Amino acid sequence: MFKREIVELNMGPQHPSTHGVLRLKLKLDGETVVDLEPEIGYLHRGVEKLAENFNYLQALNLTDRLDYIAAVSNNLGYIETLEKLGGVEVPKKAQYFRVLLTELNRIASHLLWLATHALDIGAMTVFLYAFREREMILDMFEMYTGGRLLTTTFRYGGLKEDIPEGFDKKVKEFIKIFPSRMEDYEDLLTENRIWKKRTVGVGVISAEDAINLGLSGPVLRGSGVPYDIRKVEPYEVYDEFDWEIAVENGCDTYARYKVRMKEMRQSLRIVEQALEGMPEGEFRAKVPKTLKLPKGEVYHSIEAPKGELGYYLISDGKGTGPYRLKVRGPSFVNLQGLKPMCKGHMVADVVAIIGTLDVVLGEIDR
Amino acid sequence: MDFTTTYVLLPTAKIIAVFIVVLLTVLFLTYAERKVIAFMQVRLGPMRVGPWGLLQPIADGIKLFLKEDIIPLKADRFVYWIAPTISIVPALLSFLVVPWGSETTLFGLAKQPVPAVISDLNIGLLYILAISSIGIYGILLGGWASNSKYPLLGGLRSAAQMVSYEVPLTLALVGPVMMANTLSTRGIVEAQKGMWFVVPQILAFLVYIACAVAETNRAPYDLPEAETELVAGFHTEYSGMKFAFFYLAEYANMIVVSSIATICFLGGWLPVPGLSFLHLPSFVWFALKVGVFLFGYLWIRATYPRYRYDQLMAIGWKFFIPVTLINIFITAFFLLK
Amino acid sequence: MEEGGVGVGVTQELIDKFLITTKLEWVFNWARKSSVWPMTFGLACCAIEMMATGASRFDMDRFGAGIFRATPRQSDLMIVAGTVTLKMAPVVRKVYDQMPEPKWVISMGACANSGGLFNSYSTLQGVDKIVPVDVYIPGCPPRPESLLYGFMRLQDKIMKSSLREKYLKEGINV
Amino acid sequence: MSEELKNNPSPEKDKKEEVKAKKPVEGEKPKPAAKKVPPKPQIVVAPKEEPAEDWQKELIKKLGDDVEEAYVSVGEFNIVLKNNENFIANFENIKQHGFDYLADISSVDYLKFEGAPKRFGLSYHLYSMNMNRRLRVKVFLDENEKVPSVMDIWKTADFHEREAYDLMGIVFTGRQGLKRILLPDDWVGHPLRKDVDKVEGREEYTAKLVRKLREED
Repeated sequence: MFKREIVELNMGPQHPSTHGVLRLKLKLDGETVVDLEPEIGYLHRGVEKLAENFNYLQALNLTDRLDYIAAVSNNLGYIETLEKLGGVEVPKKAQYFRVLLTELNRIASHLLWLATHALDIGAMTVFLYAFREREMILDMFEMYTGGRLLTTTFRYGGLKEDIPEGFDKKVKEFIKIFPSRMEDYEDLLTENRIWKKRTVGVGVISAEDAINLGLSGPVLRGSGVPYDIRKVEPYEVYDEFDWEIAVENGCDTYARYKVRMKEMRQSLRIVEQALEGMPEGEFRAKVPKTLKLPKGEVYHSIEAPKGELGYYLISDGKGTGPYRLKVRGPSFVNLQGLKPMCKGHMVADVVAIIGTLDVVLGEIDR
Repeated sequence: MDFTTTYVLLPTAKIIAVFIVVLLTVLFLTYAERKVIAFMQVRLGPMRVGPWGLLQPIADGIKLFLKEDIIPLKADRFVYWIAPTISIVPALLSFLVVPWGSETTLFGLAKQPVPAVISDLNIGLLYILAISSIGIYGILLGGWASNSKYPLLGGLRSAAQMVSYEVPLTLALVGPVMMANTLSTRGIVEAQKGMWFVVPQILAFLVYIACAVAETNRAPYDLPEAETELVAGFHTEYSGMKFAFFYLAEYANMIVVSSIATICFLGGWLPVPGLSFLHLPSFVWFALKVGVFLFGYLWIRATYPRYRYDQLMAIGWKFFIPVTLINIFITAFFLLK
Repeated sequence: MEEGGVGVGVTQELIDKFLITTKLEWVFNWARKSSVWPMTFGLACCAIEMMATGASRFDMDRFGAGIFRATPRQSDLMIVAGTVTLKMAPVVRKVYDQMPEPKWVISMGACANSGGLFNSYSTLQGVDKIVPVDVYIPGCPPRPESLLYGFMRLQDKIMKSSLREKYLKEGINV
Repeated sequence: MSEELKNNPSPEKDKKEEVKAKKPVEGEKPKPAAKKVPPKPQIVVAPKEEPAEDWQKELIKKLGDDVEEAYVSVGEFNIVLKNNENFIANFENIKQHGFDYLADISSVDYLKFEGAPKRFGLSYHLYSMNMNRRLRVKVFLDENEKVPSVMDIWKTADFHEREAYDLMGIVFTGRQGLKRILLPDDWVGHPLRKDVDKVEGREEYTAKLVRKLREED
């Protein structure tokens, strides 16, 4: 009597919960997802091509706009790549401050993830609470860099300028307030029955599959793989701090939620230690005015809030800019996890799974 | 009293009074929603339009009225056109039997006090349930007639949701009806003079609240219009005044179910026990109680995430219906004794 | 929407005769400016600042513009927040076409204004090539305050708009 | 610039070297820079060294003749593979060697790069979760030379290969769904190639787009 029909549904590029301009071609049986194909490129701005036409410092501006939620992390990865090829030693003070800012940025990025993820699932108040705390961090960024969102923070060999007066006071205030605000979010979500119903068992991916798909960051750690570049290949001064990798074994959306919540706490720990242990001294090594790097190639990856952010830089030794700059955006690779995670789930879960992957289109499309 | 006054003038006056009050309440409910939720979310909410933003709903209304009215090319024009009307008319019709106070003289229009209800039907409650079931057709048809996928999904969701939740909602109301031994809304309130039904019928009351939220498509059961999933659900393609009708219907329905809750469980216009010395007019008590419910609605919306479609169905059928049935048995047992 | 009717040329006289302007128009404009519902249409970096504008600290809802609608059919304002790529451009236009009149467009940020930093093969050099823009907001990205200021400029513009001039300029089918 | 650094070592330098001690080349690198004569610009090349560690030697041995070159540069172990019939088998070998995580595939156009054997290059960045090692496998390709896909070994290669195809025009064989990923389907050319200007194709495409929108009105 009834004919079963597979409906094709276009989600995006203009859709409230695709986090920008991601487009999904869904094949639905009723509300169950039979197949899904992510279509990207709606924000492809040609960053890699532009970088070849820019010099090293100008290209730093481009990295800001990759993962625009975690601009500081992107800057750090890029500058470190240059430093690795150029072989420059960064003063201790700069390293500490870099860690401090990057971890603050990680918190800001996770807060934005929490905000949008919760909003996607329908908890709108968390969105506004998370933004309130995020503004505190943005204030600090603004104090140091002049920019709220896109910071262009670090320079080859150290920092742009010395740490401003009163900066530590702001950080201290944040450290004091933030733990209680974290409790607020957890009160609203962690043990909330609806939240658990919507996240537990949704978007399951095993550790094996996750590695095979190249997933990284909290998505991988939510599947029980303790892969955090800050620990396994420490850069800057991460090995001097006392902190733990956040890992959960649930493999589902809830596990990834808990990983990120834990990570925010760990980041706060690092921020606290970095602030206390901040050494005195130079903030920038002596480097020439025009930067020229030796001929060669280097791949350097750091742990960005979304996962492994790698820069593959080739220098021909002649120009003052990169010969080729390839960005390994974590979101780009993590997005591949969407298809295996979504199959067999419902439309509402697709929204939750996009949220849990924490993709940023600037980084996917580049 | 002569014929004209009793059968024409008084009812007309009542209808106009109720209509105006309801529409104003609906309008300012949207304002209250934005304001209350804003304060819960450490914001300020509308404040630039008129004093404290009080004129906000009026501006919204005028703007929506002036907006271009788009009918999609592939839509079924007649059904598309009539769906918002089907949605809002039953919502307003329900107020026919809602008693907003004990007795009124309608500002001196009537020589003796008359019952403060437009029509005291002896099957009042049944009437409300029947009428409000029609409202769902508006949503269903609106979703279908748009001839677009998101509205269709929204329409399907709402059909399933409303059908599922109508059952426990009705069953939850059976308890109070059994205790009052009448279907007349006034009768039910009057039966609560000794004790509000919320005390013996606490189970039914809780189920009723949960189902009422689902019945009106409010968070956390706002699946038919889940913004982050289905863009805007069944009214994705609607614009301007037609959209406003859906919007108003939703809020009018909120008031209806809150009124029923007040009538059936919280003693309607009766004063709160222990506070009767305040000598407030009966309609104030009624409004206060309804207001508490409406506030609860907003509070829930600001707090909870959204359910998933299949989970919603599951708790409806597997949890709420059995609970209400058990409640009916318990009630019957005590009444027999 | 596509209702045609008999086309009659518009003359000054006709408009003066049939259109009641001034007072009523003031009410209309006031309502429109007080209830501008933006569309959730984030493209890139600027979208994050747009979200911040809607969130607790800046709170666009104060101006009555806090209801971000997800569907173009119910929104009045499209904030083009971010880089418009060539692949995205037809979508932007389509969404704009789906919005009911009267509608406004704010071009937020350097990319939407002129392509900004991204003078590359795949970006559209300014969103005004495909949709008419009412207010341009500079910055990369503009601060939330800038967006609010831009929004207030738009409100001013709405207040000054007049049906009479619009019809005289565009012509109308009566 | 490294010269300057040598003359003015920062106080923390010693400790930093301790931290990075496990990376083999860090210490040697300033050497070539020291030869640099400041007024005369001259290309400084990051040095290449023989692989020293056991696992590196073992891996080279295992891959046998298919290895064109193997070296360590800037602390990174590189293997240049030949694009022959053993290509896939070699990658399987590498995976069995513990490199279970494919971090990235990058395509490079060496058109204006001195000393590159062929026009295009692909760099596979691999990582071993258990042993915490990194490896770069490189393969050089002529124009129009095809390369087998590694999608069967690492599913993650899907997007990377599609991207290399889209932006660089490298064709991968033995896989499904090799189509444009970032650019519109009707785009002409591969923008990341060195002989393509950074704005090439934009004006035409924009004009086409605007014309199409006008027609629709």
